[in-house]
Amino acid sequence: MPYIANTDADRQQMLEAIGVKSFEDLIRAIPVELRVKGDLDLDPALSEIEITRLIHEKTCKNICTQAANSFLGAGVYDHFVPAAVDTIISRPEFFTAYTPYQAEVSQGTLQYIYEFQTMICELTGMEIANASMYDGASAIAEAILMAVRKNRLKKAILPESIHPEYVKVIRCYTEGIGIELITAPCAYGVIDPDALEGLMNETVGSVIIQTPNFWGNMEDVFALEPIVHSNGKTLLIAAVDPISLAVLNAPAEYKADIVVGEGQAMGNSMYFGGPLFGFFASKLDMARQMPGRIVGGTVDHEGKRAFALTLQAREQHIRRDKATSNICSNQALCALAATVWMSLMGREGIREIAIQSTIKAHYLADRIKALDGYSLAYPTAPFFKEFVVNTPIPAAKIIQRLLPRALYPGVDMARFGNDRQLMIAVTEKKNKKDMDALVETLVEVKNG
Amino acid sequence: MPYIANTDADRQQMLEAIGVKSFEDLIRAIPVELRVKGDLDLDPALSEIEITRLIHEKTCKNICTQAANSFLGAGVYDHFVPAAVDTIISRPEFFTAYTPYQAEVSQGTLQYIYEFQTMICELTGMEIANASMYDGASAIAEAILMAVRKNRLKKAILPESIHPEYVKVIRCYTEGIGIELITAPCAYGVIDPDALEGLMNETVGSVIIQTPNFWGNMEDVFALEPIVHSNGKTLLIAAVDPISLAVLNAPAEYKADIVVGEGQAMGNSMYFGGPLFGFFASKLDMARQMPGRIVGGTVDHEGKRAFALTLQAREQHIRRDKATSNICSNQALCALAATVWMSLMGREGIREIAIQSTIKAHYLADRIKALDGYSLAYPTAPFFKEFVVNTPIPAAKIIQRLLPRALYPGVDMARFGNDRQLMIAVTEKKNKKDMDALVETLVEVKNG
Amino acid sequence: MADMIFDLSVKGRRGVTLPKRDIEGEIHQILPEKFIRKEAAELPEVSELDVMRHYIRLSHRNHFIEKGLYPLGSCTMKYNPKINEALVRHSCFNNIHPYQAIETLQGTLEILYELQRDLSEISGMAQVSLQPVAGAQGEFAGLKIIAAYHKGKGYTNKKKIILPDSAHGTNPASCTLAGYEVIELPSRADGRVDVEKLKEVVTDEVAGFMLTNPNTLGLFESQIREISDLIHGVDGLVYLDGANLNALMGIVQPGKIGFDILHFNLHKTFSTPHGGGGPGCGPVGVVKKLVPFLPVPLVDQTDGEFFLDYSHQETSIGKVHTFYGNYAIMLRAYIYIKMLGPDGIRHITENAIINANYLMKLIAPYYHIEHQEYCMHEFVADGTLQKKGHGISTLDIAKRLLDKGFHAPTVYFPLIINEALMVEPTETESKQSIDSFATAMIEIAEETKKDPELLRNAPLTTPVKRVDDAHAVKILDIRYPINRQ
Amino acid sequence: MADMIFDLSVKGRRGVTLPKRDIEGEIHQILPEKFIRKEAAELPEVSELDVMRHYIRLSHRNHFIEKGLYPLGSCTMKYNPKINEALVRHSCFNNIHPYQAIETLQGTLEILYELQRDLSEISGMAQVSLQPVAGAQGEFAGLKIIAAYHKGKGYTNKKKIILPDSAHGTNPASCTLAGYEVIELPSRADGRVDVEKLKEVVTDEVAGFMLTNPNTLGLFESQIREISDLIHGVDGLVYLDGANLNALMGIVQPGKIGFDILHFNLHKTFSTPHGGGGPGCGPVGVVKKLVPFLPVPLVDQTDGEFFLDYSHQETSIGKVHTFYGNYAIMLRAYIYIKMLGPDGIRHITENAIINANYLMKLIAPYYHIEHQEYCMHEFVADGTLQKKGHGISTLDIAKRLLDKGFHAPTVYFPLIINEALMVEPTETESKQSIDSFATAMIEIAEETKKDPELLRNAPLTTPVKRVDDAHAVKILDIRYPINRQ
Ligand SMILES: Cc1ncc(COP(=O)(O)O)c(C=O)c1O
Ligand SMILES: Cc1ncc(COP(=O)(O)O)c(C=O)c1O
Repeated sequence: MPYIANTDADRQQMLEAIGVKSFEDLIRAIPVELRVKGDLDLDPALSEIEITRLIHEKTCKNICTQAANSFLGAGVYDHFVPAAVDTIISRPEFFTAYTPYQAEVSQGTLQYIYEFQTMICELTGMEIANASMYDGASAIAEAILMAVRKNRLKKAILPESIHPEYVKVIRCYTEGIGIELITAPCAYGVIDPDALEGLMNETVGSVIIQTPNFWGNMEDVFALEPIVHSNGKTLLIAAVDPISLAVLNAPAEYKADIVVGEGQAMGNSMYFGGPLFGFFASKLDMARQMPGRIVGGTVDHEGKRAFALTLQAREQHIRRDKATSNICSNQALCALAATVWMSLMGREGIREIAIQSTIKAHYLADRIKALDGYSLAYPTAPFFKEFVVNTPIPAAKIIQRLLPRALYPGVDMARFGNDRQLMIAVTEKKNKKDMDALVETLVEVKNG
Repeated sequence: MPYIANTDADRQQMLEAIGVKSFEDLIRAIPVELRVKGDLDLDPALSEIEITRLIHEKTCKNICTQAANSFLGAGVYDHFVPAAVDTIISRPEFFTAYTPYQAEVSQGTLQYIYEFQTMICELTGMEIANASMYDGASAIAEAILMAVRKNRLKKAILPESIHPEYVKVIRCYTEGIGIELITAPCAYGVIDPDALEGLMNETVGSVIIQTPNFWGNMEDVFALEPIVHSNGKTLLIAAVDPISLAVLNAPAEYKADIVVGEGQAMGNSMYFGGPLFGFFASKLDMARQMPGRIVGGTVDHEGKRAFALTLQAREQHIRRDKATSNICSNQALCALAATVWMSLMGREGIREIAIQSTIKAHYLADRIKALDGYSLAYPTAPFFKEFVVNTPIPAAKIIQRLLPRALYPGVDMARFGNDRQLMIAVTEKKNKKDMDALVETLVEVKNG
Repeated sequence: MADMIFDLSVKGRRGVTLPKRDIEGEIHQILPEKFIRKEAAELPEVSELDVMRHYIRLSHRNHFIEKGLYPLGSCTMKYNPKINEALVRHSCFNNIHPYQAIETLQGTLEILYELQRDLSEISGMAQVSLQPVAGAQGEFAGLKIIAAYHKGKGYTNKKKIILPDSAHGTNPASCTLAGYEVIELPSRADGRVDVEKLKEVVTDEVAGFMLTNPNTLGLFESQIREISDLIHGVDGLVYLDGANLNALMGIVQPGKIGFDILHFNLHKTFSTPHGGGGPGCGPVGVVKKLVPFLPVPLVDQTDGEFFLDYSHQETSIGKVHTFYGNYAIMLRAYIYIKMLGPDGIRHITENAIINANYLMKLIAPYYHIEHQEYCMHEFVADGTLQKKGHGISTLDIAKRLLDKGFHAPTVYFPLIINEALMVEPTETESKQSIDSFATAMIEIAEETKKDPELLRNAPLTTPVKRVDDAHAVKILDIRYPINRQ
Repeated sequence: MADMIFDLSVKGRRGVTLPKRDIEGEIHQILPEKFIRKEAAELPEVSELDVMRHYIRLSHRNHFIEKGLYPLGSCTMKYNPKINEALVRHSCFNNIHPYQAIETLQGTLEILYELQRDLSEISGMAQVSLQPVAGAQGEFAGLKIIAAYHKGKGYTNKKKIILPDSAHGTNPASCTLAGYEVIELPSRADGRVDVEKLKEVVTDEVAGFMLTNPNTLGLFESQIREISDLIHGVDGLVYLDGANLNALMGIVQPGKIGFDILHFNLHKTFSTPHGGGGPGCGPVGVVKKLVPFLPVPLVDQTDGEFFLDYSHQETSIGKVHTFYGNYAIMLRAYIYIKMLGPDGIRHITENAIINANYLMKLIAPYYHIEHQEYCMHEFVADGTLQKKGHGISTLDIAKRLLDKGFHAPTVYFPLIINEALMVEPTETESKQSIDSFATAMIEIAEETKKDPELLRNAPLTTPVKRVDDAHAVKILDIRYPINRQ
């Protein structure tokens, strides 16, 4: 049997030592009528040789983005992951450990989380960050809940420009617990400041601004922030692409109170959208309201610097139904990948990644909007690395026609209600040839 | 620049500290006229993103054996390598270390070599083994040279049944230093004992017996050994497939003096035939004549068990032109892979691998020989996991016709002088379906 | 020696090379100036070698499964097969995007379809959603399903969930998150649900009951039928916290014995790595009548063509994850199940249970064990003897174990056992390894008597000595003070 | 704690699962009984987890590049890029067989073709054979080429190879293996070839001259033209031991300055991992007139179709490897060269040289350095001051360095320097890392004076204390005494 160490002889000896005749004696507490009759209906066991072949067959039924020319984004991005990241995260020392409950034998994990927290603070300009959330979507939801804990105001404003999948998750997290979600309308691909102003009042606990927003556009945070903060109570929750922070404002610059976001793009492969991981940062005054694990510096009994989980009194294993969140297992290894990634990129590398993504995205947008029949959906909105294009034929048709060429031109916005739009993401991994190939085929398919 | 740590500022500081103005000052010893003018004619540098794409393109121009149904062998075998092997050998702790010169910080490497030596002794029945040779071919060559050191007899008998590529290497190693290689003829796919007897005399230093031999057949070692040892001087060098040793005689059983072989099949991927690694074992009385590194148990200054390189006085760095070999870097990481592999397989696993390979090979041979137009080339010789088949049309044609189906039916023996023979290897990785597919297509192609 | 990655930073040093730009452009020309960050984020400037050295050095400061036994009760720290790691890294798994055309994802969808099916079979449930990314999120999703079910039936008063006082902290926390009030039920003397007390608290307001089975004491809740009948009597639903499924697989199908909903922890039962705290995967399975409420999408097929099925969108609780959950973790569980087959699955359970009972037997003479009966895959001993006799706490015992090369058991949980030591050896440990862990535990019991100071000072051989948790809270040093350039 | 993998063995335990047999059969029926092994080989019977624990534990007992500076002179212990490791593990590289049809190998052959070309360009040679698997085998192949060349020209008396007394041990050993007699030439006071003395020994019997350049003292042999003219004067050939190519790339093309043959060490200069002792790769490059003698096959192409070229089979020295050499290592070197490009290649050299000179400068006040001039990529200091003054040997110094987290330099080589400490920092180390190594060296120089006992007892912090080599030879314990079942 795979992965079972004991031999029949071992088992026999152990049963004898326990003082029973057979395994059945050990499970007397399970009434016989509750037990499975016969075998489970599962495929027969495969050896390592056989599973390798089976998996090979399955992989042949996928066409991955390495073999394709892909412009898919919408929350999961194909940014560059140096091989060195996997060298670290594939070390059993990291990936087979669990939550660093015993600090003395978990300093490796504790320290990288501390470094991760530091880097997230550095990117966002915030004062405290936790050790990761499940994903960007649940991080926003938890931010709304934290805002409620902070100001007791159970209303949150969600603009239309937030990722629709995030909104689904946020709804699931906030429904049925008395939290009211109000949708703020957008105009020209960004939040309509007048409309927002109209919705604002003293009962609004938080306003979520995703920037770059779902469509890739940058919200005018400097115009919006005063509206949000006008009553002195409402909290501004910024949801950001961490890569954008290399060149775009740190949310602290526009006085965000809580900053969250999807971290996948930093060092984690796409993996069909999971694992992702959320980062979560805020001002220090909310430290005791934060969800999730937090690592702090401390000393050992000899006064040597050490790290430990801290502020655990917030957490479910201590506070139970009063905890700030139910989160226990988080996405630690993804945070490690991000930490290693940020270290490898460094101050300049992450900027270069952000800059190349921007420059290339704008080149492509410029070329596409010059094509007959195509136009930018939001021509007035500044965007970062992703943009929406109006298409002359349904986007689904374009996608289908480009399939045989393994060209994935972007996300079909039919998913989100507009069947003649494609959302196109560009990362530093794309080169001019890739983009020109897309442009050419867009022309062709329109006519074909 | 990739992999260069120093910044321009670092370099400037360092040059200043050294006391020179520029790098050029440091290479004054190189006459200007000897220096390269201009740039080397190499492709411009690629970033990690770009090289990944380039390599992806190259891999698409290969068709690997995972995507094919391959019966290729002839010295490199597609035996099962558990993933756990790579988990170990890809640890920087092992793969970025060098020869364990400083024993105190190389106990990991030293101990696995000691374990490797032990396992090789166990498989072969020999008393001492070294830490690896370049490959099976050069191991035979070195064995011949060791025999010469031992008995001063400069004649070696090489039967026709030895891998022709090995023979080329052996020739290269033994030519021009007064060693005479005598070819012993074969009959029915194995060494002709009468012919060997005819060649034997007191001037013969060694006889090499490869078993299973190049064609996969088992030499009748019990009949041959007395002939070799008849004069009391000639040494018997056995060249063996280590996997075969799980079920076939340990060479000690037939009184081999030196045992060598190709180790790739144990835990090393095929990699187009390299790296391979040779193992090399003998009786203890030849310990001081052995080529290559040897690890021994010892103690540290506190009496604690430790390991160290031993018998170094044989080696080139001490004995220079009097050394037992010129080998310095060897194939240590391949030996580690083999050690981990042997540990994972264990006593029973390696037997099962050998048994499945044998049973399956015989099934396939039985089916093929029943086909019209096909026959076994050596119907009377017992074989292990590989056999030669006479084909009704040139083997090259069969191979070409099966290419579009990604079926690699075996090695075209035209390489070795017979264009109507295929040599077919079977490992435990093949299943009945794979083999039946080969049988069916052999019928088809004959007619097509 | 520089300790923090930030300490290694040298202005201008680079850890990666990026492509030369093949498009002209200047960020300041492209983006409005006001959006451009004023001060760069001071990420460390280090070489690839620096990064490798730093994080490999950190890695050497961790305990991990391949270092030694990791008997963290409730966490099922079993061996994580290396073939899983190798196979999931295939480009056709890690380089696929969630919005690719379905035609380019058939391999992936087929795997997910089979995994849904296999987990359904193992649990005896009608259907499984793979979406929740952790056990706690599975609980949350499960509770939302309860709410959706009751809402669908028009209830407005079902505001309470009952759970035993031995429950894991995530259970009550998830209840709160889902908008439920928690009724904590004191356990019976034998460590199980007190069915009589339960009767007293079951009212029309009760939406459901959350139970871990075997419970966190490692004991099978034999009266599950009575319990579920009671709950079902008020149209409540019974939720199984499946953290302890390693004790049931192949022996009990929870969906067939009264449970309506359960979550799996693939990172426990199905051997996927814990990752230093995650990512995990917490699929939620339900009986037939609850299938319409599962998160969207599920994976379905027609004639061998696989697709993401959103057809129950209207009744569904919606989504708990941006996309489809932790796919990379699902892959590992898939491989694991395929390699085990029905016999292997049952074998896992048997060996987990034998190992736990054997270990319990070995240490029983030295440690108090409140519930003296055969355990399932784990058991709870405690340090009360040591505490009373010598002032040695369970924490001291735990720390001393670290010195002996083992991880400590889960400590001080479940809360209903004083000085709890919750031990789960798992089936991947051998008799010999359990023997040596028991030896260490016994040595510690001896040391408690002979040299209690040794324990109070433990650990002595770890990268740092005993860490001061309270100090961490006091100083709240949660980020490194980076030097700004 | 069990120390040897054999100690963990338990009868019947298995580390892998294998397919169930789908073909009937019994080995005893298939194979003649006499060929069947009588007693099983007692390989350990352990679980996969046992194996992982054991070898990971061993791994933690090694020094390696990612642990700290590894200044092993002559070995070029530079950082081994992780992208190389990732890319070579592609199934289309590691699962290809040397006898596959050429049509299924075009990617591989194209890479090898380009690598031959790139190495030719870097070395200034006409062609390169990638076949030799190590530097020493490259030497051997090179010497065989010399022999073949002379044989082709009808010489029968060319039996001698000259090499300096500073040469690496493999050089004379390879000469012997190739059937040559060695003339060892004493070096001049400045550490270089004594051209005057060379003239004295150059006769018609001389087949060639083997030189390392920069030589093993880290000094460039400036008179290489004079040397090669002398050797060429008797139709001898000049061989470059390319171990030190890290000092020349982009600055000097050996094939253009008088060398006829060289070997590369891809595992030094081209960043492929040393693997704990190998596998390496030692391609051999030659000038035009020697191309016909290169090992078979080379890789060639016509119209973009690549093939293995055996066309010079008749003149070739034949083969030194069963197939085509250490392909997996070549792949890494290929990737490395492609990522560097012409500028990068030169940059490597420059930084290697600057690092070495900087380090030499830092430690020069504390250690004797025989040859007081700028070095190339490495330099040789020595422990004679410490020896004379305090009886501290170079071995003591080396061992003490281990305590400080560094590997030791190459010691007692080259043989012409007493108490030699041969130091090669490589370009992948930063100024900061060199500073800390220098600090350690300086501390040791201080300790030599203040606490020599400390050095004699060093190392103190390593997994084992100073190892007794002599004892290893005495007891000759070279295999573990396995318990037979
Ligand atoms: C009994 C029990 N329930 C729930 C959980 C929560 O699971 P997760 O950490 O995956 O959220 C755990 C995990 O420790 C547990 O042990
Ligand atoms: C100068 C010199 N020549 C030759 C060699 C031999 O190279 P290899 O170990 O690859 O056989 C070495 C390796 O240490 C060396 O330093």
